[in-house]
Amino acid sequence: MKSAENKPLFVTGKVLENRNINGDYFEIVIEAPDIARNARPGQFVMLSRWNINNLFLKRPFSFYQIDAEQGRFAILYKKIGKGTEILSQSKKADQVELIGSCGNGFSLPENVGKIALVARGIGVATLLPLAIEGKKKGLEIYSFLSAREKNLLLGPDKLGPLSSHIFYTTDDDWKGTDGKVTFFLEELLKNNRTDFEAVYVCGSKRLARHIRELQKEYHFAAYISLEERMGCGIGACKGCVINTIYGYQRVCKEGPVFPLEEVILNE
Amino acid sequence: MKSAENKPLFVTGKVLENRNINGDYFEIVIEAPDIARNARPGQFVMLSRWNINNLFLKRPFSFYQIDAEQGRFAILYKKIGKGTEILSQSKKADQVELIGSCGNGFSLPENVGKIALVARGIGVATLLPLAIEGKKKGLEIYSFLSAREKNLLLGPDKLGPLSSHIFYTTDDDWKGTDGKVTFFLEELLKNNRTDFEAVYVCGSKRLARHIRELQKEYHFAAYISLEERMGCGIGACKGCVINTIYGYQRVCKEGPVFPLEEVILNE
Amino acid sequence: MNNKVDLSINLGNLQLKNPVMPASGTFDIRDTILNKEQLNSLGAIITKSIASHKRLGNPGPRIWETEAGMMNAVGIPAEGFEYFKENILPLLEDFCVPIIVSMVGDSITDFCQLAKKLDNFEKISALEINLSCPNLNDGLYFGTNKDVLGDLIYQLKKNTGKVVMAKLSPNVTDITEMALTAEEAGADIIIIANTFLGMAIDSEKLIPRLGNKVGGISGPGIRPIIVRMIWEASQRVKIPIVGVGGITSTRDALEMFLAGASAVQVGSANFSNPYVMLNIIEGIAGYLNKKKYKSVKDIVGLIK
Amino acid sequence: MNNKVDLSINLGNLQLKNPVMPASGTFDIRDTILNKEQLNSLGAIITKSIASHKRLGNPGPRIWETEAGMMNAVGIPAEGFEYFKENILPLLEDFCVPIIVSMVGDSITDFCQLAKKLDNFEKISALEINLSCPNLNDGLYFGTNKDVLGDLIYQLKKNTGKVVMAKLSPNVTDITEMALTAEEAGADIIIIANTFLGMAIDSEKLIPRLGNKVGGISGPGIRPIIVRMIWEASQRVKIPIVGVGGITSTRDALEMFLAGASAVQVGSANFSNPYVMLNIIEGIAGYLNKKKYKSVKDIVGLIK
Ligand SMILES: Cc1cc2nc3c(=O)[nH]c(=O)nc-3n(C[C@H](O)[C@H](O)[C@H](O)COP(=O)(O)OP(=O)(O)OC[C@H]3O[C@@H](n4cnc5c(N)ncnc54)[C@H](O)[C@@H]3O)c2cc1C
Ligand SMILES: Cc1cc2nc3c(=O)[nH]c(=O)nc-3n(C[C@H](O)[C@H](O)[C@H](O)COP(=O)(O)OP(=O)(O)OC[C@H]3O[C@@H](n4cnc5c(N)ncnc54)[C@H](O)[C@@H]3O)c2cc1C
Ligand SMILES: Cc1cc2nc3c(=O)[nH]c(=O)nc-3n(C[C@H](O)[C@H](O)[C@H](O)COP(=O)(O)O)c2cc1C
Ligand SMILES: Cc1cc2nc3c(=O)[nH]c(=O)nc-3n(C[C@H](O)[C@H](O)[C@H](O)COP(=O)(O)O)c2cc1C
Ligand code: FES
Ligand code: FES
Repeated sequence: MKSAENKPLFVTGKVLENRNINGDYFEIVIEAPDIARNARPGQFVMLSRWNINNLFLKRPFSFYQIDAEQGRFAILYKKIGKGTEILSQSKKADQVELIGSCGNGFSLPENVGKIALVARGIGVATLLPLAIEGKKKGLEIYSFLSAREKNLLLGPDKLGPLSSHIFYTTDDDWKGTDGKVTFFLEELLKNNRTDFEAVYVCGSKRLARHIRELQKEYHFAAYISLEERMGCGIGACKGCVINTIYGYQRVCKEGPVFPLEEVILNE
Repeated sequence: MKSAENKPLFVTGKVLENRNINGDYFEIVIEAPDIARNARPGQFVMLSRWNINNLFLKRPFSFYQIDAEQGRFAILYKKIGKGTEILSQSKKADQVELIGSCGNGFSLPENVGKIALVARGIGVATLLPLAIEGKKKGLEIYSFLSAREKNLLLGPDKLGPLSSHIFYTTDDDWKGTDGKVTFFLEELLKNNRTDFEAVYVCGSKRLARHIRELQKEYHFAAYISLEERMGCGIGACKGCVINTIYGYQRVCKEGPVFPLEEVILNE
Repeated sequence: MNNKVDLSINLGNLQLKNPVMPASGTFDIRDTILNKEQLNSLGAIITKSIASHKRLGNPGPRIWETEAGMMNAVGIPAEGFEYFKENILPLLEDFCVPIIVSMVGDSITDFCQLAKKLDNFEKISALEINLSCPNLNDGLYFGTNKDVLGDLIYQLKKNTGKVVMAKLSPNVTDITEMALTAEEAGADIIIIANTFLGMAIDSEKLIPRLGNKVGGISGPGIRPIIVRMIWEASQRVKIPIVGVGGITSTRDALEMFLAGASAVQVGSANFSNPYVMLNIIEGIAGYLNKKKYKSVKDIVGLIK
Repeated sequence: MNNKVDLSINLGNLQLKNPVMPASGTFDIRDTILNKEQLNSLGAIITKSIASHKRLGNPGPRIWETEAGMMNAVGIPAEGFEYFKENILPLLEDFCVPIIVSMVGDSITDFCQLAKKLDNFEKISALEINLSCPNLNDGLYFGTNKDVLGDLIYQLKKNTGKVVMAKLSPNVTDITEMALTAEEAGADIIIIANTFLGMAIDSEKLIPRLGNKVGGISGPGIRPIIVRMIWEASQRVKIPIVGVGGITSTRDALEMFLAGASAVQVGSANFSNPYVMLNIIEGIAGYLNKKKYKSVKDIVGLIK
């Protein structure tokens, strides 16, 4: 993992735009130069657009797009509960409170070659900045997207131009054996003998388990970005642990990106 | 007191208008035909424009204007805390939850004659509908208004046209001995030997105590509209008591209007 | 839309057609927005705690809103028995749901005498003992001392044939111990729980927010403590448990069933939403349907 | 703008330049947003509870947000003494405010041995005993049984010359009794209190929200109970009380001083607002100024 060079900051950000993408999905653009400047793909912010007496905790969100020069970043989020409901009502010029950037981001392979990005649902939010950076670096990107329903499939528009190949399945109308988008990855590994420098997965433990199986056979580097309920987001509360081969690790501090083989994925 | 003929209803109302009058004062107009139809001067509603998980209790507000035909009423309110802060952000077409009408309203004297309305600050909200009804009945209205600052003096514009005489003082630039607007009332009673059928007071226990003194000497009927923190607004929780010569009485049920001589005003 | 699911539940000898009822002191049959039909659709109807003799209650302010709930220091301004008999009982005759009378007393004798008098009325199904109103010094005593608690219930049972519901205080180190004591002494039903004792101070005026200085906390802020207490006690006691404290929605009520409560009472949420009990009854039916349970009994104590 | 008001307070032998410090477990010197200057402006710095040997803590999920606060079932994944000495203590050398080390133990002997080892370090000003972490069965034992509590403190004092701060559990019937017991046994300071034991259940998935099933509730929802406990205990105990539980603002902190606390700790509010302690220190000064008090000592226990 690439370590955050700077410790997280606590700042006020300004909403530049907030729009409904489709269904319960929204994209919000926030101006916060001090955070945008140091933001790395795979890192996240703790955000609140509410008073502590309204909702007690901030909520973690990955960077979806980072524009260090303009001092802004975007978040792609799904409305699922109280916090994201309030967030979805954001208007231009609203203020949000931010702690960030938090956690360790993705590392890209040293070699120039192929990488695979595997995302389910909102997981694509976390992988987009990685694709942008990978593309800049001259890597060839294979994208594998999955979602519950066709109209909830996020990212083809953004990831498409960055990817040399893009694959997707949806639960309601899937392609590929057993509906797992990772079967396409398996096919590539098996038949074409395509070599991947690294595989990155976000948004599904089920897909991650499949990749772990493939990894055992084909020996590529693989990274998973994980989510856990968070108190502080900065490592202080020890609230966000997941189980790894090294014992409990904090998603906010040792993660959210972990080498796939270190994570104990059962449950 | 005139008893509420109907028991309170629990309904959703629609905001027609919400505007800042001056400083922290706002007027909101709400459409709620079932409530407006039975509303009487001196009664109030329990209102929320928030979820129970945001603010736990509804807030009591007097009717400021009642339009039974159009099925709407207005509230004049002062932003003082969390609830009124949220209320002040109301926009046209917002929904509010209402319990009302609550409590017993004012009774007007049987005889046609003079009545005096004494209000401090936001207290004028409670007395305006009484003035309107009194005027309709052919009563001659003397209004006595007081406030902390000149620009917070509410009601002269609305009460003026209804009153034959209007008096006011403010703490920052008062007229009349000792700053109490009730000294004007005392003058009238003393010098002009003006007879009042009834005196109504709202918004100041200090003024009420003065009126109580005058009442002992000049023997007019007097009524006070009181405020207490409320749980239910309908008499169920026994939370809103004040001390009277008959023991504790509920402001929401036996009040909010009480004969002045029955209320124990110390503290 | 809802298929027939069975909402009925038996709390010992008390048969309820559904497991949702008001909490004492937050509901008054004389002052309710609900109409007769709505009242008859509740699991039971309960009275504000009554006493043998009239009690005044505490000076105001009696109410203070907290961050997720409220405090009250009403102090049980109870009607005496005679007033209750003349003015309240007749109003209750009309209903076809079980009537529970909540009692408060100054001493064991006082409780027993009141219970004996109430025993004469056919219409009353159960007596709820308010052991724990934290606003009375003597009340706290019953609720937090297990010997006194046991003795009270034991004596009380000798004076009444009605179902006895012991409403425990949550202000204790070990709720299970209190629940077991009540069970052993003969209580038919345990209610967990009354309010937590709290205090708030006005730093501008330099006085307590409540006239009585301290008061009982109700509402969602304390619900997790109540859920834990129900869960703990239900592992040990055999008599049914009624859960109360911080229910504002179906989801909140379900938590209590899953933790081990056979029925629930809804208190201060009635103030904000007078229809909340009706909504919850419907919500439970909807949940059972969706989850394909036949009866609310199927979810009681599912979480071990 | 603020005239000179005196924020300093002595908690027995512990001298603080102001009465605001973090609560154990919600703050980590290794993981804080505050810079050195900001840290040096706190009343004290405290560690996450440490143990003689490494402890893993509970399985996830460890966090659940409640209506006015949160629950945690972190379970004290404590560093062992050696790790603490090598890796944490050196980081604390740098600061010019008192350093308080929070300790957790499995037994009286365990606590005593750890205290003895910590006694050797000049830099440590006080030892806080976590008597009450409700996530450990044995921890609850110390905090809710007064005989064990007394014995632990008595033994501990024989093993250390440091100031001993007894952090009580609020999950008790009578906080005053526990506070008096701690005082008698030799505690220098009482902290009221650790978290309330609670539980939340996911009615969709039919599992507890926390991996450990139950967890400790913190945040504003329980503050009124804590304020009441401080108020009760402060009428009886003579040693200083530190208040903790649900402070999110200056107003909340003032409540505790007025109720009888000489200092406060701020816990989970740091998560939402990492500057909250700095804001409160400034806020207290502003309040004292406005109200024309010369010192924070003037408002401690003003409400009787
Ligand atoms: C490192 C990280 C990055 C994330 N990035 C994104 C993103 O880019 N876009 C996006 O839509 N979502 C993202 N999530 C999930 C997002 O944090 C949750 O959807 C959000 O917290 C839900 O808040 P709520 O109040 O709407 O839901 P509620 O269910 O009301 O929240 C209740 C509590 O549970 C927590 N919670 C609920 N769901 C999750 C979850 N999946 N992960 C962690 N905590 C949760 C909340 O933070 C809160 O404390 C990320 C989570 C993590 C840990
Ligand atoms: C019968 C009655 C009629 C009223 N009519 C009006 C009116 O027409 N216009 C107007 O501006 N105000 C009126 N008030 C006062 C109004 O209810 C309070 O200003 C309002 O509740 C403040 O809520 P908040 O959340 O903004 O304040 P907060 O201080 O945050 O409220 C905290 C708690 O205290 C209660 N509270 C605070 N102030 C009062 C008060 N003065 N009386 C009763 N409870 C209070 C709140 O209801 C809430 O439970 C009336 C009060 C009563 C009892
Ligand atoms: C205003 C008020 C008055 C109460 N009066 C009584 C009472 O007379 N007897 C009693 O046993 N409980 C009384 N209670 C406690 C409630 O019955 C209930 O136990 C408590 O409010 C917790 O439930 P809730 O969170 O749903 O309100 C009262 C509660 C409130 C808020
Ligand atoms: C995530 C978390 C971890 C905690 N860990 C500890 C601990 O290790 N030792 C301890 O004595 N208290 C611990 N506590 C309790 C706090 O120190 C404090 O007593 C409690 O949170 C109440 O204060 P608050 O409402 O300000 O958060 C912890 C609390 C939280 C929220
Ligand atoms: S969220 Fe606090 S340690 Fe990760
Ligand atoms: S507010 Fe409940 S009785 Fe008056």
